[in-house]
Formats: sequence, structure tokens, C-alpha cells
Amino acid sequence: KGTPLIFERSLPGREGFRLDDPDVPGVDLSETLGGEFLRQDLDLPEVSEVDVVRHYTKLSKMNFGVDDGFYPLGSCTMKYNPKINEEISALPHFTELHPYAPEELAQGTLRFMYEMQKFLCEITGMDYFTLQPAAGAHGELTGILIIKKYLEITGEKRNKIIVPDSSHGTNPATAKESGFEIVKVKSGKDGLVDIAELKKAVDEDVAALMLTNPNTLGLFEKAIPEISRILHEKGALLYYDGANLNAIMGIARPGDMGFDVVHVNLHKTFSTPHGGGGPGAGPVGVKAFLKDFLPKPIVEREGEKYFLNYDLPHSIGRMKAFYGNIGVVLKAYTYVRSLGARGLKEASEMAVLNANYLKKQVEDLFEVPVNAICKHEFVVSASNWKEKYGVRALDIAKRLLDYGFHPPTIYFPLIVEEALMIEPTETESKEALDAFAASLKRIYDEAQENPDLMQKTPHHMPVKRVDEVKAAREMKLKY
Amino acid sequence: KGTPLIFERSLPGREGFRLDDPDVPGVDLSETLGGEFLRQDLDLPEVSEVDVVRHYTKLSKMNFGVDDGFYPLGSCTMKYNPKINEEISALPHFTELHPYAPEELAQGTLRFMYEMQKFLCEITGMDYFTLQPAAGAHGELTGILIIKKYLEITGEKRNKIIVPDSSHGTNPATAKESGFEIVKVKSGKDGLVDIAELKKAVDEDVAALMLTNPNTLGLFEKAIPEISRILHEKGALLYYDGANLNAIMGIARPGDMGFDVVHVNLHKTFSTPHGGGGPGAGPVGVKAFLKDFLPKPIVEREGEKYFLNYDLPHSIGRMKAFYGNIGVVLKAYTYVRSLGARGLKEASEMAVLNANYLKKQVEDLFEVPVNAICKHEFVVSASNWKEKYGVRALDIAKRLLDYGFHPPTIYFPLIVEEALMIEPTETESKEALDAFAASLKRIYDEAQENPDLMQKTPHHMPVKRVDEVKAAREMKLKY
Amino acid sequence: MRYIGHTPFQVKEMMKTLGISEIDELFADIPEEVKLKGDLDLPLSLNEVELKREILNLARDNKAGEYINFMGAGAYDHYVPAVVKALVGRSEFYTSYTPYQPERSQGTLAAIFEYQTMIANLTGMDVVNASVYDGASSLAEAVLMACDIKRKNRVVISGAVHPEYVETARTYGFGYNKDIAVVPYTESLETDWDKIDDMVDGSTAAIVVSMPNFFGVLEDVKRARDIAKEKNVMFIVVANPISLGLLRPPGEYGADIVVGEGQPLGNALNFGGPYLGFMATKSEYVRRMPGRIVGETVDAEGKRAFVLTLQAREQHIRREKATSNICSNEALNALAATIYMAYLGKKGLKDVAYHSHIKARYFIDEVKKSGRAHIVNHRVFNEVVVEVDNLEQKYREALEQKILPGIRLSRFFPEEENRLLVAFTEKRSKHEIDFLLKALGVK
Amino acid sequence: MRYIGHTPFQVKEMMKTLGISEIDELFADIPEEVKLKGDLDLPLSLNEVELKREILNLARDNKAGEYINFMGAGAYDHYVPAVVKALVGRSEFYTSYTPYQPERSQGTLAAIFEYQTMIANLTGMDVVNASVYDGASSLAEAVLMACDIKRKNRVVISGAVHPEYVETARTYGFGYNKDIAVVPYTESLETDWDKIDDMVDGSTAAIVVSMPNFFGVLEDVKRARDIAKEKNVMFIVVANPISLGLLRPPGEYGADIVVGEGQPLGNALNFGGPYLGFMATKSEYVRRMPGRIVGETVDAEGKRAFVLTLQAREQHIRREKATSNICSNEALNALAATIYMAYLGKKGLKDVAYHSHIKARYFIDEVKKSGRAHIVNHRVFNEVVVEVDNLEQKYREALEQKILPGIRLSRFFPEEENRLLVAFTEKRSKHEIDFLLKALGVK
Repeated sequence: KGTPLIFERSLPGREGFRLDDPDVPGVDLSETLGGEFLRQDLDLPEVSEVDVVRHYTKLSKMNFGVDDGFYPLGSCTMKYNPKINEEISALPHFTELHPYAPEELAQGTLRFMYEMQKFLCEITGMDYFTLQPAAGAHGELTGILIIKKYLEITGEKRNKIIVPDSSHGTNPATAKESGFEIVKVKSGKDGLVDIAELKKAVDEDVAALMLTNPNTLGLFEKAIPEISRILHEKGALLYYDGANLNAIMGIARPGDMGFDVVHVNLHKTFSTPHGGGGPGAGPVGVKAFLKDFLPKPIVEREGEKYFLNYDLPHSIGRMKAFYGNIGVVLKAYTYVRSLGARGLKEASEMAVLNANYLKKQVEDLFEVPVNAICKHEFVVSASNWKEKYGVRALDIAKRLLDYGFHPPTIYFPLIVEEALMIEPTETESKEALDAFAASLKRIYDEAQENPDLMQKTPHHMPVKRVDEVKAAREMKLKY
Repeated sequence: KGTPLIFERSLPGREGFRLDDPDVPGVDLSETLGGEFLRQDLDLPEVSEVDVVRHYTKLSKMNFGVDDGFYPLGSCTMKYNPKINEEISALPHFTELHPYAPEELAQGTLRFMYEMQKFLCEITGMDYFTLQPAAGAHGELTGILIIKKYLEITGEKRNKIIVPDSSHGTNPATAKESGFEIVKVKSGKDGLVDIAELKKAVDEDVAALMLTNPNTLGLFEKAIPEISRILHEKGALLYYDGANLNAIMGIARPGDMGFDVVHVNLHKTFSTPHGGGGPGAGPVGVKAFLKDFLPKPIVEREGEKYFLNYDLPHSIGRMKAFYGNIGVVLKAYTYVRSLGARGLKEASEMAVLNANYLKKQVEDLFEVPVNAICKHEFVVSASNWKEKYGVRALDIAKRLLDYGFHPPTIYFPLIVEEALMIEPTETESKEALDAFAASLKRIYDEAQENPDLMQKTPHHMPVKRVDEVKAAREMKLKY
Repeated sequence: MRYIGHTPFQVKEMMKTLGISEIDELFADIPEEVKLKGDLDLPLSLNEVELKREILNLARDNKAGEYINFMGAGAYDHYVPAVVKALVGRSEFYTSYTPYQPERSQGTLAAIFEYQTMIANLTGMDVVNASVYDGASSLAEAVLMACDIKRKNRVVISGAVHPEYVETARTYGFGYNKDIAVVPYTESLETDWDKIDDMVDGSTAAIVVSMPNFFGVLEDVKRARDIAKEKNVMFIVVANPISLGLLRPPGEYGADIVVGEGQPLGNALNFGGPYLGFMATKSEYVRRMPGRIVGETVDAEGKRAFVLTLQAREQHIRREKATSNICSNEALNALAATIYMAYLGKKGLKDVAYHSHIKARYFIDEVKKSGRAHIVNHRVFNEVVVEVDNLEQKYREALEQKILPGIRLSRFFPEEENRLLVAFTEKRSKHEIDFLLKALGVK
Repeated sequence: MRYIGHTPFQVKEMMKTLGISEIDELFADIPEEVKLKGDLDLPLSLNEVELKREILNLARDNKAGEYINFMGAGAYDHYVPAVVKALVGRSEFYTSYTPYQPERSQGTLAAIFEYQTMIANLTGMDVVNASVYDGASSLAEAVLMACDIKRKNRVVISGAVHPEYVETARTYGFGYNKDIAVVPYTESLETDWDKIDDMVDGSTAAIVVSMPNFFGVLEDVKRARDIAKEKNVMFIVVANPISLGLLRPPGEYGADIVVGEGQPLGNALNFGGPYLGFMATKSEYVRRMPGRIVGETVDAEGKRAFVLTLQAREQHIRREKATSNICSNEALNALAATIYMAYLGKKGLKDVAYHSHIKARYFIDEVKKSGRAHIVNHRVFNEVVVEVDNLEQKYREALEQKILPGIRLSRFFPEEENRLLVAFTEKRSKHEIDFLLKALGVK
């Protein structure tokens, strides 16, 4: 029958949760609310508690998480999510705190927010941080709006934002959402920003360059000092997409590279879980001259007292209600406190070691667009598989599922055909990397021996290959 | 490779948890403890945190719990375990309480213990309760030792305990462990204690009769008033095995039936989870004349203050350190508070309705030893399957696994050949019962069509049919 | 506490494989001038025992947990059932990524499909996305979406919408160069419909109204619909999802887009996040909606399966032409909301809404009976604005009695002195409300 | 809150199927004279919101949680790692029954097999059962087991064994008609070996010694072994499993049966339970051991699998001839202990033992330095007996400062006035110990 839905367990009159016998008098709703405001029917499931528990327990087993195995999804930094973070962030002292609670009764939360702002400044080399953005893309939007507001205040008319062709899709989308025109610069054969191209692109209309470093090929943009000079000389700013920060913690800092605005992804670099797609947290850091443009409020300290500072004269306003995904921030905070400076550096070192080691194990199977030391991730191309056996990156991904792995990111970055973008992270052991490499080799053999079979993969999953076209065509979006 | 073990992930030098840099001075252990006391090596796994998480997550998926589906294990009352009980019993106020904490700092726990004693008295019709026994069998031992001590104090020489042939194995084992001689009485054709046989067995040497009511065939011993008279007239006592209490809450009480000592299984009747075999809790209740024989201490109340009363002059002593499986008691307490009198009665009513309904659905497939209204469970015999197709109760059980159910208890009670003992409990819906019945029918068809295949079941489990003989022969009991 | 999988020996083996003798060699491509000299200046690492001790000490500085909570204003202290926490805590859900591989993500996908269905039913709309960041950003996205659909640049928002939502819409609007016009609320804390009507001009794409509004009041949504219809602008409603247990679904009174904060549906307060914004619209606008959407389909054997669909709207496919830049959303919070709605169901959600409402009504009736304070708003769902003499003093006194008596409106509107916004949920007992009434000098 | 799966309509349908019109008809076989008239007298049912509120109020009456805890005496405040709680909380583990169907219970079975292995390694013994109720009952079972093996009826127990363990052994002994002889401890709080030697006679099956003993002292286990050997009795050791991170395994010094309380291995204090008793012995005695045992085998395809084995010892097969009546054990607690041992591993368990020990040593050294109190015991692992003038007063003062300073020995031995048994774990910081020292007037 396929994937089950809770609605199929519903039957009129069945009950899970209920409240009866209130301790205050009942009312006639048509009097207190007015008859025209009342709804007639409410179409929600009618199920028992055991129905709910069994259904979602069953659904959970149709999922795959980091706790189930290797999850080398490039660009997503699927590292292990420490259990102590979950335990701490579930403490009622934190979870039951109302956002408008008087500050003197919320000093614990305000303190870790303040300290986390400081930690992020230190790790990235920036001067001020806001914790408000709820995710990476949200952080990008915040950062670009800060730049826009800065230009408005300084009276400069700059309407272009440069993004490399290897950038995340969120970069151009963000720049567009902020009202900028997008200028794309090509990557060179070495997979890095083509400096000559960049120079051509940079003029007085350019507001900023958005850059991921290491970039989405997992390569460090070593010309970053020059890139910074090129941009700054023309009065443009540098925006750092922090998706790949896990490669360089304690080794190099965006602030020291010349970036003026950065966002970081707490749900990537700082070990907070991705939750099946969220919540994340995308704090944004700026150099001192941009402090007053941050969204309101940020946390500051006066003596022993922590408080919310709304006094940011040029603030862009706010990106959401309240102060950010604070429950997520707390998990990242416990992570930083657990690892300290040495631990964070070690995390980056091992992430890079793992990526290079795994690359070495599998590179013979693929075409490698750029053969260089990589950072935390690397990209290979299955175009040789496609040519020789008609087996695509997608097929490889599906077959990896059968072998008990989550597949890498595929078809990104767009500049590599049949791309597989592999990010092992530091929390994987050599055994996991070796097992993954061995499976890829076995799949390569399978592709040679029986290429047709590959299109029928996966075989051992809760469902077989899913028809995506039908979904988009029929648009059945609710039960 | 089969079921994995943590040892296979171990590698010298790998670390999960560690403590470094103590905040007090280090010592030379050979000085502080003495060299001859120190161990040379400690052979425990060396694994990382993610290894531990993935291994036990994987093992968990090789298990089946009530949250996964229908679990009609007769005599075990595998009802749904409410999540609120788990949440409440995990509150640090309860979990972090030391058993020797001053009573004035432990009033919360002492209060629910006190109230639970009272609730159990009310539900069973007894006068006093101890929460100390850790499980049903432990409760039985407690109860029988109370009887033994009572006889010692009253100076009576009675060395026999009567158990029906349908009794749980714990009953004779307990009686033996308490130094009694076991007298078995046969059941009649109606599945109930044969009163004539019983009368013959009861003499001045009999200390007590141990009885489960409803009995293990799921039948109410309706002659219980007479049974009680027979025993009491001869000066013997009545012991109630509470394993089947789930059939009669709020409907009939052992105390009112004439039982002098009872134990209850909180992990059956009162919804606390079985934990893969434990912990349980087996509180024991007695009539007033036996109060002074209870193990020490029990909780009592003076004004608003709850305290541990050790003043029980004829106490048998204690059955374990401290006061019982208090964490389990708390879950049972929340259950009673959630349901109240009406809810408990409804639970029993629905448990009995479900058993009778399911019996009706499947009885045509089997031989039914006694055809009568059952209580919370019923027993059928697959001897017709065995005769006709060579398919045994064991095969049916294994095949049920393939259909997504946990099988019933098999080969118990011993008085029924090829027994299947089915207890659906009140928390299952009609749909679950119908699906189970339908699967049994399908298995019956399969048994007819392809009996040989049945011995190869289960097909779809993490492992195939397990070789129990080899395990017992080779005795490989550690890695 | 390093969360590293290797042994030291393995690290050496791997380095040998790579032909390096120092880890630093892997960072040789980083120019010396941008390399960090020395260590980061961070507190020393803590082992788990120290960490737990340290954080528990910090946690205890959040004293508010011991207080009886009457605060609302967009974040509500509804009861989160144990079932929700237990199931959301299954690691297969929370340690997974966005369900890009449907064959191994049916759990998340099916749950989102259920979420879309339940929110659609709750709001009376056709299609729902998989969540956005929170209530405020859901409004901002709706504003941009309406402007996009109508190809206009101005939106008129009622001043009785949550002020932080308005501010967020303004910030997003600043990016897209949209004009956000806000119409001050009336003395009775309602939307000023005449002014709205005045302000909607030819460049206007939509009007926005909150139901109930920031002050707890049920707005005259028919009037809103009529204006929207007459002026041919879109009608955006910000709704409290719990209130929809009792109130008419906005789809029934003509809403084009319904957004709101999903936190009250089974998510903890968490000092403001993570929450989830929900977003529902009519079928015709589905391709203009931001965020992920799950659709039903079949697998290769024809069995039902679910998959992310209509991805051509999204940034990872469409880049600068996407409907929004959103990527990560609030999937786990949406899962909590889904399980919450499933568990409470038809009856339970009504119960929660009803209990919240009658607790507010009890407070109102007691205040009116006493005559010692003044109820400012009328026709409220679960939030009451009460005017109390010497509010500051009474507010302090209430805190001393471990009551969070509500939110002073002057926090948002300085002119609203002596006015307190008090929220009620099913968690507040009569006893607790009486306690509050006494603290406010009303009882 | 009824936890019933049916709808009212389904109940009617089912009744119809059964041909009954009242549920009562299903109870027609219960004689009227034993039927309950009216309802049980229990508090009214609470919905989940009310229940949580009610129990939180009750929980807050347990004030001890806010105190710094130096209490031990058989239950220890060691750190329980988050990993242990998270994994034990997986419902597949905790909502399952005894693994009678091995094909669907490999999770529990493999974990027990690991537990058996780790406890065997920790204690230096050959075979281990799947757990018994707790430390005290594990000793009681060991006493019965020794009597059974030796076919004798008397056991001599050191008076320096936990008094509640002794009492439990007596109670079990009462059942089986065994004679439990207890030898008073010496002034230095150790076992009186000469007296033990005297008391072991021809009817004696075993001697029992605790290591470390109830007072924290490492006993002269060689002497114990020599006596046992010479007199041909069994040698039973009660061990603290954390101490075995540093101390020689009892198997190395000749123990025949090793038992103890497994709570310190990743299980919470829980006011005394649920805990787990562990029990290890030599191969030759395996068939005399009570409780469940898991063995390795293969499945029909020859793959490794695990199964309950040697069940012929158990009550459900052997009934009155079983080695014990035990059925339910403490499987989930044993699972916690297994995960704890796996997670800490070789190094971590040593760390925890070492840290616990050096914290005790720090206390001892500070007391000695001050000269204001008297350390009574020597060669301790993690528990110290300190003699303090006016203990009662200082005890009260410590409580006022939110310290649980330990356990007054007079609780167990009225003659031991002014003596306090103080326990140390890795959780206690130097700062906290200094605080205790001050409260006791030592610093």
C-alpha cells in the first residue's frame, strides 16, 4: 500500500487527548465570540494515543539520520549531533522561557546568547554578531540587507552583487530578494574564482561579492587576499557564506581574509541537528563599521547584567519576531564549550583529513574536475559512468541507499556534470570511509556488469524509485 | 554476518567519554590503594560516541516493542505504555533523589509512595501494602515468606502449598524457595480448579493455596467463595497471584474474594513498560492481621508528614536494599491518577471485551480447550494444525512475526497442548484485532497449502529461525 | 568529548596514505597572511560532567520557569503533550537532512504531507508549504508573494497586527523595495477599516489583518474581505492556529493567503525560537508560494510515496529566479505541530481552544465584577487587555509573588500606559487566575 | 486519557458480534457476592494537563535535588551520560518484553550478551547472568546458590557488608532455612578475619566479603581467599563495579561468585530503584546460577544470532525445580549499564574510578591537614568515614547550606555516634568539597 498516513487510522469518535470539566464556568460561544465567527467543522484526525505513537514510530523508521549511518551530503556538514546538546537544550529552564520574560528573570539565556555572539566573533574574526537569522539563507538575506542599508546611509548607488558560478543557489536568490542585480563570474580551470574575470566584473556599481571559502568544490580560494583588495579598492564589500566554515575553524578566519559580513550555519558547523530540513540558525557577523545596521536587538552586557540592546540607529529592522532560534543556539553553545579552541581546530583538521583520504580512495572511479588538496569536501563527476554504462549520478545515489549509506549531494555544483559532492565530516571513522569507498567500488562493478539494473535501484528501501514527474504533474498536495 | 556486537567497533585508542585534568591533586595509586589491589588491564570496548549511538540505535531496530505493534503475549498484559508516565518519571526531582536523603527533603516521593500503597489497597481490597518487591516473582516470594513467618509466630506447623496445574511456573518455584512442599491440584474439564480434588488436598499441613484469578486460561474461578471457605476452614491462607488483575479492576477485588495476601504486577496491570524483561514492580498487599509481617519499611503518614516506618515487629526483614523500584511505582501512580476509578474499570472491561471478540474471530481455526466467556485472555490449541499439517504453535508464532505482529505466548499453560495464549489488552483497537485475526486465517491457509514452508519462518526478520539447541550445547555466553 | 571517530594510529595511517607527515600540509593552500596565528581565544573545553554542571548553573539564572505565566503576544504557553516530545525525539527524525532522497525519507515526507493537509483543513485553504521560519517571516513572505502576484509594490497592514511582524515585513520590504503602509489601530484596539479603505490605492497589492489581532480581538473580517474584493487586492490573514479550533477558517471568509505562527501547536516557548511559520494559499497561487512542498506520487511498483515537488520555484534549482531564497525551514517544529494536531485531533484542538477562551472569559468577568480595573478590548479569544491603575507597581508585586502577569503594552506602544496584555491557555487553572487577580488588586 | 483504542461505535459493533447488550454480561461468571458494589474510592481522573501540574507540585516537595550530594552507602551519584539516557529511551527497547522470540528480539539479546561479556571482564569471572533485582538480592541469590552447590546450610558474612544486604540475605535464608552468621566488624571498620575463620565450620557453604566494604575500606581479600580455600567453602565477593575500574578483578583473587549493585553504571538514583544486581561465577557453576542467560548461536542461514539459553534452570520450564523463582529482572537497567560501559570503555571507566578516588583522597588530606576531625577508615576507594564532634549540629547546618553531607553511621549502627559516611564521585568538584569541609567545620 505504500507509505501510511495518519488519516487512515482516523475513525469518528476515536480520541487521543482530551480535556473535560473545566474549573471555570463554561460559556455560550455565540455570545462571547459571536455566531458569525464560529467554525462549523474541524477536519482533523480522530485517533488514539497508541495510534499516534505507532504511526510516527513507523514513519521514523522510514527515515535515515546521522544516527543510522554515514551521511556524506556535501555542503551540508552532516556531522554527528551530540546527545548532551539535546539533553541540555531540553531543560525546562530554557524551553519554558517566554521571549518577553523580564530580562532579570532570563539572565541564563541572555548570558549564553551574549557569550555565543562573542564566540562567533572570535571564530570568524568579526566584531559583532546577531543571532536572529533562523537559517543560512536567512542569514544571507540579513547580511545583504545590511549591505544595502549601509549603501543607503552612505548614499552610494551600487546595484550589483557578484556571485561565482559555483555558488549556492541561495546566494543569487538572496541578492535578488534584496533588490540587487546578479553578476556571475566564472571559475577557472583550477576550480577557483577567475581573477581576471573578477577584475572585469568589479566596477563602481558593485555592492559586494558573495563568496564561500572553501568554495563548493571544497577548494580554498587562495587568492582571497587579492580578491579582497580588488573588491575593497572599488569600494565594494565582501560577503562570506559560512556553509563551509567546518574546514577552517581555528585555522583561518573570514574576518582576517577581508570579509565584512559573514553568516555561519549552526546546524552545519556547530553540530546542531538538521531536523529533517530545519530548524537551523544562521547568525550574522559584521565588522565594527556595520554594527549599527544589525537587526534589533542584540545582547549586550553591563557589569554582571545581560540585556537586549535595541539601540542600533541604522538597524535594518528585524528578520523575524523575537531573537532567533535560541534553542538551536544553545546546542551550538554547548558544542563550543565542549570542544574549546583545540577541539574546534581538531574538528576542522579531521574533517579535511577525512575528505582527502576518502577522495584518494574513490577518485580512480570517477572523473575529478580539479585534482588538488581539498578541504572538508570534494566533488567528483560520474560523467565517465554515464558515457560508458549509461549510469548517472542519480543511479549511484539510489544504489548507495541499498548499501546502507546516505548518498552524497548530486548535481551540485552546477559547473560539474554528473557531480557527486562528498563531505564525510570529522565524526566519521576510517572504517566508515573505507566501507563507503568499498561500496562505491562494488557499485562501479555492478554498473559495468548490469547497468540496466541500476535504474531500478534502490531495492531494499521502504519504497522503490519514486516518480517525481508524476508528483509535479498531478500536484496532489494534501490528503 | 548476523547480529552485530559493540566489540567489533572497538579499536585500541579510540575514545568516547573521557575525563581529564581533575581539579584536585592526583595520587599515586600504589600508595593510596596499595599495589596488590590494582588491576593490570581492563578489557572494555574502545569506541567513539557515534559508534555507541549507531550501534545501539541499530540494535533497537532489531527489537519489537508495543510502540511497534500488537503484542498479544498472554499472561504478560502488554498494554500501551503512556508517554506521560515516562516523562514524569524522568523528572530530576525524582531520578536524582538518594534513597537515604533526609525524609523532610523527600516528601514528594514519600507522598506518592504512600498514596500508591493506599490506591493498591483500594483496588485489591487489602489493608496494607509494601512497594518493596521488584517484580512479580519477587512479590510472590515476599508474600509466601510473610505466610511462613506468620505460621512461625503463631506456632503452626504447615509445610505444604497448593498450586493448580495451570499456575505460573513462578508459583511452585516460589513455594519451593520458601521451603514448602508443593501440592498440585488438577483443573477440571471446565478449566477451573476441581473443587473435589482441592478438598482432598487441603489438610492441616497446608499453609496456603496460590491462585491466579482469572486463571491462566483466562477463566474466572467462580467457585472462589467456596475455595476460600475450604482453605480458611482448615486454617490455611489464600495467596493471590496478581498477574491477571487487568481483567477485574473495579469489578471484583481479591480482598473481597477471601485472599489474605496478594501481589500485583505494576508492569502488567498498571501500564509500566517491561523494558525487554524488566524492571517490573511487584507490590504485596495483606489483610490487617499480617501487617506486622511486611518487609521493612513501609510509608506512613503523620499529619502532613510522610515517613518510613520501620516498626513492624514481625517483619520478614527485607527483600532488597532500599524501598523498591520506585521509578516504576511512579509510572504506575501517574497511570492510576490519569484513569481514576472509572478509567481503571473501563480498562478491564475493554480488555475483556477485546479478548472475547478476538476469541470469536479465531476460535474456528483452533481447538478450544474450554468454550466459555473468557476474561482478559484466552487459550487455544494448535493441536489440530499439528495433526493435520505438522505445523506447530512455534511455527505459527514465527510466521506471525512476518506479518508484523508479536506472537502470543506459546506452550503455556502446560495443561493445554500446543497452546497459544492470547491477551490483546484494552489499548488495542478493533482494527488491530481484526488484522491479527485475518493474519491467523491467512497463516492457516498457508499451513494447509505449504506446511513445509512454515518451518522456515520467519522470512522477513533481522535473523532467520534461531538455533536454540546449538546455543544450549555450545554455551558461548560471552564474546 | 572530541566527537572524532579515529584512533591516533588511524590518523597516522591515513596521513601515510596521503603521503603527508603533518596535518598542516593539508592546509598548505591557505596563504600564510590569512592563517590564524595561535589558538582561538575561547573558554577551555569542558568534559561532559563539567559541562552539565556549568550549564545547570547557568540554567538556574533563568528564574522565570518558577513563575505562573500569563504572557502571550505571539508566543503561548500551551501544553506540549508528552507524546509530541517523545516522537519528535526519535533520532531518525531529528538527525536527518532535508528529504532530498525520497526513498529513504518517507518518514519526513509523509509527515510534511500530513502537516500540509491539516493546516489546509484548519485554515480552509487549498495548499500549504512545508513551513517557513516563523509567524513574522511568514507574513513577510506573504507580502512579497502578493506583490509578485499582483505585480504591485505596496501593502497596507493593520496596525493591530503584531508590531514585530510589521517590522519584519518592513525589513523584507526594504530588500524588495516594497512600500509597507501601516494603519494605526482604533481606541478599541481594532483595525481602523475606514482608514484602510482610504489607504488602499491602485499601487496596492494586498491588505493584511490579524485574526485575532495583537490585542486579542476578533476583527471585522467581513469588512476586510469586502474592501479587498472591491479594490481588487489580495487579502492576507495572520491567524492564531489554536483559535481556529473554534473560529471560522479564513478560507471561508475570503482570505487569499493565510499565515501565522505555529508555535502554539506543540512547540515550547524557547525564548522565541525555534518556532515555525505556516503559510497557506489558494491553488491558483501555488507556483508563487515560497518554500518546500511535498506531493503525493507512486514508486516504481505503483505504491503510494511522497516527494518534494514543484522544486522549480526554489533557489537550488532556479537560483535568482526563485520565489524566495529560503532553504532550511522549520521541519522539526512542523513535525511537532503535525503530531500535536494528530494527537489532539478534532476534539482535542477544540477543547484547547475552548478552555483557553473560557479562562480569558473568567478573568474578564471577575475584573468586571470587581470594578477595580478596566477591560479595554472586547470579543477576545484568549488575550485580554486590562487597564490597571499604578500598573508598574502592581506588575512588580506580581513578579514578587512569582507571577508573570502579562506584557505591558507600553513595551510596544509607549502611549499605552497602565495597560497589560494578559494571555490565557488551558494550562492556567482557576486557582492561578485568582492568584493573578489578587496580585492586580482586582480580587 | 483513557488509552482505549475503540470508538464507542466499535464497542457496540463488537458487543453485537458477541451477542451481548451490556458489557456486564462478560462478567456474568463472577459471583455476585464477590462483585464490587459501586466505584473504587480513588481520586478523580486527571487529564494530562492537570496531571502534569499536579505531579510537578509533588515533585517540588523533593527538595533534595537542589543539594550537593555526598551520600553513598550502596547508591552513588555518578554522572549518567546523555548518550545512555537517549539510547535507553528508544521505545523498541523499553516497550518490549522478555526476548522470548529471538528472531524479533536480537536488540535486547545482543545487548545482554554484551553485558554478560563486560561484567565478566570487569569481575574476572567466566559467566554472568542477565541481572537480578539489585545488589542485595544478588547477594541473597549467591548465598542460596553456594548452599545449593555445597549442599550445606550455613553462610558466614562479614559485618562490614552493607547491612541491608545482610538483612536481605537473612530474609531469603529464612525462606530456604539457611543459617546466616554475621561477624561483627573491627574498630578500624574492617572484617574481623580471625572471627570469620573461627566461625566457618563443617556446615558452612561460603563466606561473604564486600570489596570495598560498606565503610569504603579495601578488605584483605587474600586472607578471605585463604580461609575459603583452607576450609573448602565458597568465596563470595560483593563488589562495587566502578571500583573495578582500578581494582583487581575478584576472579584474580579467587572469588567463586561475584555479585553487586550495578546502579553506579549509568543508572539514576531514583530513591533506591530500579537498580540492577549483577552476578558472575565460574563456568562450572553456570547451571546452578539463577536468572536468564543469553548464548550465541546461529540462525537458519548460519549467521550469528543470540538467544536465551540454559532455560532448563528457570521457573517457567522447571517450575519448583528451578534454581530460583526469578522471572522479570532488570533488563533495561542492565542495558543502561551496558551502554555506559561501552561508552566509557577502558579509559573512561578508569577515569571515573580515579576521579572518584582522588576526590575522596582530597577530602581525607584536607581533614588530616586541619586536625579538626578524625578519619576513621584507611585504604578507601571513594567513601570516607569521618568522625566529627557535634555531628548532629553540623549535619543540620550542612543541610541548611544545601549540602547532603553524607550518611550518619548511626542510621545503621546506633553505637557509631558522630561518624559520617561521605561518598565521592567524579561529579563532585573541589569547590563543592571545600564547601562541605567548611560546613563540617574542618576548613
